[in-house]
Amino acid sequence: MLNIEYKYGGDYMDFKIERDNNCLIVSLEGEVDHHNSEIIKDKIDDGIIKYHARNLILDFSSVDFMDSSGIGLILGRYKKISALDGNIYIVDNEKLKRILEMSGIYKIIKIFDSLDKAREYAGR
Amino acid sequence: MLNIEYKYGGDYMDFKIERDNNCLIVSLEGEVDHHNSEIIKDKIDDGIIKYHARNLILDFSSVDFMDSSGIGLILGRYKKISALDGNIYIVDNEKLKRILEMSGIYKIIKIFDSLDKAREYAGR
Amino acid sequence: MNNKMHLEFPSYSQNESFARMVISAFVAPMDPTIEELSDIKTAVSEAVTNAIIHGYENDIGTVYMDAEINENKLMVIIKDNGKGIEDVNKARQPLFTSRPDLDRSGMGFTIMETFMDSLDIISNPGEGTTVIMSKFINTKK
Amino acid sequence: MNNKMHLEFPSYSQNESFARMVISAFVAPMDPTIEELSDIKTAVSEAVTNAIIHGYENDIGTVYMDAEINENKLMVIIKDNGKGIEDVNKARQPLFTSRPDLDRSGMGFTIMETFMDSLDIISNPGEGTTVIMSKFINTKK
Ligand SMILES: Nc1ncnc2c1ncn2[C@@H]1O[C@H](COP(=O)(O)OP(=O)(O)O)[C@@H](O)[C@H]1O
Ligand SMILES: Nc1ncnc2c1ncn2[C@@H]1O[C@H](COP(=O)(O)OP(=O)(O)O)[C@@H](O)[C@H]1O
Repeated sequence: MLNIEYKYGGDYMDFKIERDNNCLIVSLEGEVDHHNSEIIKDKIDDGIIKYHARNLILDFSSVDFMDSSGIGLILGRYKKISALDGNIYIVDNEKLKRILEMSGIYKIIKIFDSLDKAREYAGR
Repeated sequence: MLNIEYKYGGDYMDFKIERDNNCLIVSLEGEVDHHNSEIIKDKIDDGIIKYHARNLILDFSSVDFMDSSGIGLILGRYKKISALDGNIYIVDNEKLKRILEMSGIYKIIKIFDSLDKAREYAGR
Repeated sequence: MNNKMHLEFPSYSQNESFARMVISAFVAPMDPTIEELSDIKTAVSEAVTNAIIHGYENDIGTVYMDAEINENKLMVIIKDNGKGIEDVNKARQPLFTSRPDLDRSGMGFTIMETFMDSLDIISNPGEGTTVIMSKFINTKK
Repeated sequence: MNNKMHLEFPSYSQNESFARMVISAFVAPMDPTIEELSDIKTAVSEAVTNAIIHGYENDIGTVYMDAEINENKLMVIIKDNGKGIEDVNKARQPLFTSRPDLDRSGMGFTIMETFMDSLDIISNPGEGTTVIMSKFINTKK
């Protein structure tokens, strides 16, 4: 038995951007597609500048759908933060492993299975 | 937030037919439309004959969608069991009140808000 | 917010639930209440069922569903190329059904009328039936 | 079990999720596993997104989705009348994208190919693009 969730306004996604010292933590929930990626992309980039973030954690642990737009979102942020000599970390989940693997993300970005682990590593 | 449930085989409905003394209890779950009504109609009518049922309880308490095909299903069974000098009782829920009201079902059939109450009444 | 959609499917009865799910997905961005969504699903279910059982009877034909969102107004059009309705006024009456043999209750059009804000029926024998319904969604925003 | 559907909608990006929900509702009677359903949704999302951002770019055009079930085989066709693809073989290569400026990853066709059993692309510059995908669903029955 499967469920489709209708979220407010038809965006099927919630997100939260928090600052934790020099770390920007972006938590996503729901579906990451092109439509939704466009909505959060600029907000993340603004956050990086505004908070002079040196570390960016993208927490996808509560994402239940992601297509290649999510890969584009990750790679785009990777480029931005790398240009600022910062680091990017990803929290994934079982559902996303295949698409992250396929697109080579695991080879260039460090992945964690929980936000706590990512935060601990980033704060070393 | 609303949910759509995909059930096995795309029928979006489960049902159970039980015999309790001279009472036939039909419990429905999910969506009652024309497609699904056609599936259970004959089974209920067979059950009435096979078990010489004098009382028929249609338990709609777990039904979350019903259109006028459900009204037709109820009225058709009402006619069948009345012709056999039997009685029919309905268990409804909040979601179905409007459509049952509109179609005049409350005027001709006794309605209960739980299966236990219907069973108790039928077993007097 | 404006949007529209056009859907065609064969008149198999299992597509009644498919049509309900499509309209649910289409109106979701309007953020309807559970009651509004249930009203729309029920009205669509009635119109699609009619196309399947009355319009095409024992044949398989194509059912057409068009929907449009204009600000907070939803319009849904269900069309078939089936046998059509001789007397639309009579057909609209509560409890009127041409198929009591199929356990029809004759409440379909009454439900569409009650659950939606407007209902128009265009039909001629041999030319099929078009049902046009609209409903305003209370936006909470 | 056989069935088919035809859907048309404007190329608004919010309709990417609408298309995913429609295909999910359509294949539900095939009783796919969660993985199979996720593969189909992802492939449809890629093809519809491409029609929206590459096919129609900054214009709003119509996206067409056809699907057909023949026994345990699903076929999905996504079509646009947009700008078309000059070199389809190049476009199919992993990581190739004409729009790195839009944060595209160039993985769309690769994902469609991997998640479905077959992928065909018919496209000519100025004539739009048609993507034809099929997948067998393991029936447990
Ligand atoms: N699409 C249609 N094609 C042909 N006849 C129709 C159609 N829709 C409705 N009708 C006619 O109108 C009558 C009343 O319809 P309705 O109020 O929905 O009740 P019911 O479906 O229970 O018969 C039907 O019995 C049928 O004769
Ligand atoms: N529907 C389409 N219309 C026009 N061009 C397309 C279409 N689909 C794909 N393309 C072209 O093929 C390229 C590769 O597509 P894809 O593998 O999905 O990657 P991406 O969408 O990330 O660019 C696109 O960058 C685009 O140039």
